[in-house]
Amino acid sequence: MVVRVQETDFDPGAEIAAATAGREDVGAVASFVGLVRGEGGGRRIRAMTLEHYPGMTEQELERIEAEARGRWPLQAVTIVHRYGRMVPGDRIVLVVTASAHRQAAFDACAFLMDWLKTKAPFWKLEETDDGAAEWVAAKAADDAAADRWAVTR
Amino acid sequence: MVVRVQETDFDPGAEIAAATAGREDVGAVASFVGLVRGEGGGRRIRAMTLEHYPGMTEQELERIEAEARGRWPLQAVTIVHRYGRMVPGDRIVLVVTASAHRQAAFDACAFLMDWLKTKAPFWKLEETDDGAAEWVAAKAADDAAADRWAVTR
Amino acid sequence: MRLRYFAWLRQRVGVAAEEIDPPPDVRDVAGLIAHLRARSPRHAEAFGELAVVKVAVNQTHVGFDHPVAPGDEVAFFPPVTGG
Amino acid sequence: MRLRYFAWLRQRVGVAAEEIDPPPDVRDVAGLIAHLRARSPRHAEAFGELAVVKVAVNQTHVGFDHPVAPGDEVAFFPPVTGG
Repeated sequence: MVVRVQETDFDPGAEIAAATAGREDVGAVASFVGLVRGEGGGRRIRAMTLEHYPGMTEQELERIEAEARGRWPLQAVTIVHRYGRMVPGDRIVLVVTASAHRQAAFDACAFLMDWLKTKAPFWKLEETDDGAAEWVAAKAADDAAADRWAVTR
Repeated sequence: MVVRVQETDFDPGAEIAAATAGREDVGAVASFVGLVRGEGGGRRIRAMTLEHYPGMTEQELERIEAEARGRWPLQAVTIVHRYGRMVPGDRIVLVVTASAHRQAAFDACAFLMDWLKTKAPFWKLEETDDGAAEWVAAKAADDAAADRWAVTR
Repeated sequence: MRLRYFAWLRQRVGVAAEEIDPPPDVRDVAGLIAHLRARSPRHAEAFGELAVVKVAVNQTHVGFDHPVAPGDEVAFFPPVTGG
Repeated sequence: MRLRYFAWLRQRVGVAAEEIDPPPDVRDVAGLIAHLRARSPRHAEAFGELAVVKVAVNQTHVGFDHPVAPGDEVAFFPPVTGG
């Protein structure tokens, strides 16, 4: 089980390989990579900066990782989330889930991503091409996605 | 859009990177890797051999890939499926889907995997530790998973 | 007409493919199967359990009532168990 | 009591963290916010829109009725917008 909050980039292929290395009981590895898009709400995005709450972030990520392992039979879970300034095309977040069967791997991966997008203590500052920098407001669609899972905390 | 049926292994990290290379409109890359398990139906599996229908397989994979692109707004889809003899821990199949948003990427990836497990013309021969080799029978659970999507062909 | 067999159907028939020239009264898949059953004991055994035999004509899944004609590629195989 | 601010709350208050020693009648988050609003115009502005202010006490999300005590770490931030 790997939970990391870091400023540097990560390697999805290496993380996927590490989740199953030396094992013969994993039949399914689902993964998700979130990237910075060059466009948001109709505006060109030049860069974005993710601020987080050091200490609380790691604690919350470990808590939700444990929750996912309680809900699905998972042999491995990896969560890597970056903070700091990133430009379009950069990787932001990685979730890898490994299970014997694909449904558990897919569901756990989607669950963790919905949670990360709506509950993890990260705040996004977007810089547009005109030089303006604006804090992104929370999206109702994301909250609805997380509410599917009935996570109450 | 990449569809390949091959005997050799593949590199998930390289395929994920290729799906988004040089793009700034992809916010979400979902991927799935299926692997050979060392156990199946309570028996130790020493190896498995996937037989396929050359020509028809590629055609069917391209058709379902087009179907996924028609259902979800996808910037990239990669399907790599191996055939031949593989041992526990080996990678069998890879699906990568890239979209602006995570729901489309996740749903398309799960859709393609459900289809590959139930409709793609592959047949699995399992070798158990006692030297026996047996053709695997189709699973009702897999058919139910594919039927979720109401794919009629 | 080119016939192809996969998985245990291939093993039971004993060949992966064969060329045949069925009589003109073989007009659909069901007729072709009846013809093949009479061809050899191996064919008869391979086509003994039709509930688990699938067919594709010219690389498209079809039902047993689908027509077959000279020049077609007709493939027989068990339900798929891929990935 | 250690206060921490994130995102636009940090920018409006003007500091990322501060140590304060609130009067004894400050017993919960709501009371703390009332105390902070009176502290400076920047604090008053930061806490102007309470519908979009979230709070964590000792790194756990809580409601405005949650007690606060000397020694607590109290963090204020907007709704999260991660990943």
